Amino acid sequence: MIPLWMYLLVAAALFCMGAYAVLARRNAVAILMGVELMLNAVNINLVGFWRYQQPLNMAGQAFAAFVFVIAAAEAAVGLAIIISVYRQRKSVIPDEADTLKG
Amino acid sequence: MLELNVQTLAFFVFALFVLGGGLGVITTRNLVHGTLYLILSLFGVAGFFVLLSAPFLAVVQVLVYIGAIAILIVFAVMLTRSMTSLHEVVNRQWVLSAIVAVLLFVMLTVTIILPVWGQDGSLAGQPVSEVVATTTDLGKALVDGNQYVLPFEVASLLLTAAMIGAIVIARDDE
Amino acid sequence: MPELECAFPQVVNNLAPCLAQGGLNADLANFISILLGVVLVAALPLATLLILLVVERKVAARVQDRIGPNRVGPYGLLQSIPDALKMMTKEDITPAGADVFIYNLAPIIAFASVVLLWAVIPFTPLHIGADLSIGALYLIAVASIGTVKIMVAGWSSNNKYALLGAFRTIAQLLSYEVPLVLALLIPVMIAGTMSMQGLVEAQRGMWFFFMAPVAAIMFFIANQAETGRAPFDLLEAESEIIAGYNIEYSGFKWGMFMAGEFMHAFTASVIFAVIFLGGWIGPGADQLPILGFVYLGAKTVVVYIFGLVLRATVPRVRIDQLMSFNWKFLVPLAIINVLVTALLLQVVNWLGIAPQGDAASDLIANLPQTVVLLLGNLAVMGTVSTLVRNMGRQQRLADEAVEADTEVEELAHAAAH
Amino acid sequence: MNLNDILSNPDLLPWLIPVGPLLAFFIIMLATNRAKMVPATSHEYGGHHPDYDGMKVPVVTLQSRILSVTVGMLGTLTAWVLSLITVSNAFGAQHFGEEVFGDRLNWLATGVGEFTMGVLVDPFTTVMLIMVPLAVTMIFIYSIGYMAHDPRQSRFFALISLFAGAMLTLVVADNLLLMFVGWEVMGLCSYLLIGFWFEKESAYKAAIKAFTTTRVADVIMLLGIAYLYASAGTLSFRDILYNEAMLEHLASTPAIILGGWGLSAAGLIGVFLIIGTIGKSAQFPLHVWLPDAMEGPTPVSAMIHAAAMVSAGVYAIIRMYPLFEAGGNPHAGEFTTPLMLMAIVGGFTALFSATIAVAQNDVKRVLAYSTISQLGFMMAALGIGAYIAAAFHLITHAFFKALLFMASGSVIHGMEHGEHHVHEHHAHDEHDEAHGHDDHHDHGHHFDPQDMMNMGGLRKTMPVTFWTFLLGGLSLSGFPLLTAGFWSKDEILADAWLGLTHGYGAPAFVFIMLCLAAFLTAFYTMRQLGLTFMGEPRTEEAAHANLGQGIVSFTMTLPLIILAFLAVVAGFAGVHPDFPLFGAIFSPEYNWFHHFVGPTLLHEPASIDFSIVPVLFSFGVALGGLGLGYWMYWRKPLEAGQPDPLVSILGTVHPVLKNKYYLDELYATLFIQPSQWFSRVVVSDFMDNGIIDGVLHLIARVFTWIGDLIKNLNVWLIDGVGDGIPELVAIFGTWFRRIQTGRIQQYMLLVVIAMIVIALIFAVSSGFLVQAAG
Repeated sequence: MIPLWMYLLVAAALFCMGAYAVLARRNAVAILMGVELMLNAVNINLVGFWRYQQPLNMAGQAFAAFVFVIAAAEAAVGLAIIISVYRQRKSVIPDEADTLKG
Repeated sequence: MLELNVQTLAFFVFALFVLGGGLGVITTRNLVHGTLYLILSLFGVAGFFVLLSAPFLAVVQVLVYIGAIAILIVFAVMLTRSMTSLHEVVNRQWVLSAIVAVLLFVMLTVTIILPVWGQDGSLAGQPVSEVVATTTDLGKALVDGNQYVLPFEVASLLLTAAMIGAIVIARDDE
Repeated sequence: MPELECAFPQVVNNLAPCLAQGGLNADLANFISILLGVVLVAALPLATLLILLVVERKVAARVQDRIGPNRVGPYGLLQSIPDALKMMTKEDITPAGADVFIYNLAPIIAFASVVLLWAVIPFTPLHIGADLSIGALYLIAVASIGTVKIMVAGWSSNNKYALLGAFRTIAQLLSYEVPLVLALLIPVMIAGTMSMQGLVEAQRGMWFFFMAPVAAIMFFIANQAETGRAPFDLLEAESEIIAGYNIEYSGFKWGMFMAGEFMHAFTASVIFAVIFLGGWIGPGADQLPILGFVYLGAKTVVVYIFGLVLRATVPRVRIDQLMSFNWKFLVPLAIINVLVTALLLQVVNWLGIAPQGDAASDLIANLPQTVVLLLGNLAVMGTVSTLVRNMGRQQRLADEAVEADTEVEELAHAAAH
Repeated sequence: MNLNDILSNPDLLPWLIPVGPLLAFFIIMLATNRAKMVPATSHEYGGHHPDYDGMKVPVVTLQSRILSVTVGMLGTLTAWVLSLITVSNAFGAQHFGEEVFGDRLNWLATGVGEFTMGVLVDPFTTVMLIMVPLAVTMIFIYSIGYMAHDPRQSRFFALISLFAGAMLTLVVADNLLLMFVGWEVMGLCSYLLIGFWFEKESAYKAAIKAFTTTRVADVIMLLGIAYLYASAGTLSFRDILYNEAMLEHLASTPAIILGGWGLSAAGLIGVFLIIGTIGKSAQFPLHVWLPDAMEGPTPVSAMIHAAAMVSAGVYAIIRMYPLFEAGGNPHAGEFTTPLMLMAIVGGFTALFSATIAVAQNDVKRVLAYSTISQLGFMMAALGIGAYIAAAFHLITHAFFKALLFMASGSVIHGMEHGEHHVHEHHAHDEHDEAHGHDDHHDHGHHFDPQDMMNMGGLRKTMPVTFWTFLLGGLSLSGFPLLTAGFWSKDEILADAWLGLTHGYGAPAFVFIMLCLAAFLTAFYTMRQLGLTFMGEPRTEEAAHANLGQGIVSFTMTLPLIILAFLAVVAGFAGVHPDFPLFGAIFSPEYNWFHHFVGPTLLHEPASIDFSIVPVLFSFGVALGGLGLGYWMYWRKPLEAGQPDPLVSILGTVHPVLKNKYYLDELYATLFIQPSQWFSRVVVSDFMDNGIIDGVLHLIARVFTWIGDLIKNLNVWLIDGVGDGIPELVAIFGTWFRRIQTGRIQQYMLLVVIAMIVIALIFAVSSGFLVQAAG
């Protein structure tokens, strides 16, 4: 039986990769992908904990389901924004959209 | 600790998918490849769900992520086509981000995962019970009055709102 | 462990123990037996593929009052072999600038996704690839992978038209996935389970086709759209933009695509048979599992032939008509259907006329529930058709009025000069 | 308790005596003092005063003149009538010495007991009540005429009524404090009246001089009263003077000051009271104000020098006599310190002022000095124990001195009348110089109506004034047998002679001084009569000087006649029974005055047996002085412009005498300059400017410094902080702005970094890491 920490380890790695993608990638869509990765990492953790800690209590799975919903909604809205930004500024590089610069 | 059986083998394969996909997403220059790597990674995660005996989630993962979100991302990539073939992949602060990411990983593992659930961690020793709730339990939980019906309804509302919002934003009103 | 009789007929059922007994590592033995099972299941669609080629061309010809291929083999039955050979021998061109890796990946995904479908199809009460508790959902999930292959193909071939074609196909697939899922939801609601075997078992009493005819029709239409056949096959329609997303593929890669498509159509009809026509249910199926194969095959062939006939006769549907048909007609109908069925099921339960426990399998017990559901569906169909007709007449009247006005104007105009 | 109850009850009647004039004062002051505004130059306003550059000046209306005069007269007449009633009651009462009329009121609650005030009428008071109201009424009648044309006549009458009221309260007072109240009010009235013509600079300077000198003496007197009250516990005369034990107690206790040298408490109190009297009755050191007091209108001078003011001082001593005598017996030769003081001061003053009087040319000033010397007589008499003689001389002196003053007043009035007459005559034939017509009161003008050198030969034009003036003069100089002055002076000399025969030093000194003084008195009286009335008028004004006819002359001459009669008759009340001829006629069994006034003291003073020697002495002295005077001034009266023969005789001494031994200058240098210097240098410069201003300036500077400090603090602290904070925020803001680069990913990076740091801190803090590592 695979111990829990292995899952957690993989999830953590995935999470950090996603974080790196979010922090480092120049393309907005790449950032969104990074976010997706992070969400998946969370899901792994949720299900992992559900399976190894409380298999009978449906909290883990229910939350995983909600994470799906959130991810979907977030991806949709995020991409819509990116597209509209692109259409207006002809660029998806977040650094260039720095009108909020102080 | 690990006897070589199908399950561990599958675990490592899926782990490979997940991490490989992740690395791919991070490093590829061409975003479409990035998307495919993402899909690969998502498959890996679906595999994990199967390993963790959550079949419904695995299938939903495939259906939702790969079927819908990946496609959506590919759409986005293609719509912002001119940008995809950029050479510069990372922005100025990538070195710092890399360090931070690694530091985060190390910290997470060292402070939380290992001590708590690690080999001789405080919560490690618990026996893994065979009895596992099935999909029907999940179904019931989602609609049961005193379990998760409210978040379920809210989530559906959120989803609707997000969809409508996305459509309005993305619509190219001539 | 007692010495197992590893003679031929028994070995099939308990191969792994025999192998283990034979000194092989238990896991390894187990692994091998599973592997064999998977190979068998995978081989089945490939085999049928060959037959399909011929059958399809024959049926299409017959519909168009012509003979069809009869040169190769008796009555042209071996036509599929020269086709296959042709595919393999054709030159395999990779377009310049194409994204080589994913360009080659696309056909593989195309073929793989269809084969995956067969994993959950129950041939006989005993023989099934993997009786997943979420079999139906698995079907849909794998179907959605199909969209990925199109996207990948369209994008990697570095061809604007291919990309554009891919976009349109994906739009179609994604939008028809919604009614597909909702249609599939109804049998699952009636059966109470998502596993394929469970669905089939639930149909012992009465086929779902008769309980939920509306759902069945919708499922069939959605599948036709999913597989890109019949009225919705504008993907690689001749009159449309070249050959859709697989324009740049040639040779065996193109073959793979075509094979995938044919198989997907056949699989769709198999699934229809399983879910709505009772799958392996038939007299004596329990006693003799093999009979299950026969029944399933027969039902599938009926559905498939109907599909072919439909393909040959119904005119092609434009992309916007296709989309509006789906979103303005099919999806609302599906939702209403789901609501009505759920309501009726509750009513049935409430009335207490639902088939109880073991009685669920005999025909008579199911009759009242069937009647109620049937009536519900008929009512839904009736109202919807009247609505459509009214809208249609109003639209027509409006058009005529417009034409009358224009005529008057022209007369006036003419009179003026 | 209505009016007729009071009138019928002799004890309560004295309360009303002073009320008449006081009430008159208030009525005149508050009601009848209406004035109309008149331009300063109008003839109605009269003579020499600054022209008030066109301002209008108030002149009392005719109607208010009449009203105020009548009210004044009514006041004094009621006082006079009431005192006559009291006197008749007194004469009617038996043993009038022991029982006396008196009434008391609880006036002030002084913690321990009630401080009582009240009225007291004993034999001596009765005699005073005979003299004072009479004299005051005469002066009132006289001043009607004298002040007829004065623009502020009603004010004058108000003030002299107040003066009369104060004198009467002093007389009827039963305790020292009420007497002192009367004393002070009289001081005030003297100030106001002397300075009545306040436009004349010399007038108001004299008023100030009078007031300050009397005040100096009054302060010391008040000390004495306070000490008496402290030691005796009460101030009422009967309790102290009629109480043997009290006197014994006072005499025995040593005084707080100089007690060591045998000065008893009674002695010290006596000294203080005497100093008060010296000031009031103008004895030697403090007499300088009296001659200057002549600046006031003549009735005032009369009132001050004769009837009231000065006699009040002597009255106080006579009233308090037992206190001075306590611890010693003058007849037996033991003289207590107060008595010694009185004898010396009195004797010296008598001679000293007589010498000055001889060299004066101003008619009123001569009389002023004669008053001082006569008071010296009384003081000396008291000093040697001649209690009754002093009292008798006080009464007689009041009569003839009032007469003399009023006569001199009418002489001056006549001279002014003459001056007017001469002036109109001049105005016709020559134009008047710039500074308007001369005023008949003006003193510094080229013509001085009061200077005897401008008079001469007035007996023809003013016969009544001459004869009354002559009678008064003779009475003053003690013309033997006929005049009252002789009898009272003789009594004093008799007493002095008795003491001399017993070989006591003080009486001998007094006898010699008094004889010399009497001689000089007689001489300057004759000089005065000679210069004013004898010979031919030395100036034109003198030629025309007359009182004219009508109401003015009548009101002025009537009092003169009455007083002249009294100046002669009053003497016969105190003739010694053994006196060769007159004793039998006027005092068959006892000397009436001695018999009547004696009982006021606890032990009645024994009447001394008659001896002819002092009589002869007084005969010689009086006739000698008169003869010398006749020889020098009557035989060949001075012609116009002829200097006074005395000047040549006295040679260098004359100017000394004329300038009053330069005492005024002495006092000026001794007291006035130093005090002015003191006030200027010490008080104003040092105290006022130096200290007070200094302190104030210091405070001001300190506060301005504090103000600056606060301002700087304000600027530095508050502004600094006030501005500092926004700057800080601005800096902080700019620094923060750098962070907000607008690049989302940078934000996210920072967030993650922060998260890690916090997690690290948490881990480290909870020792987690260590455990994990371990």
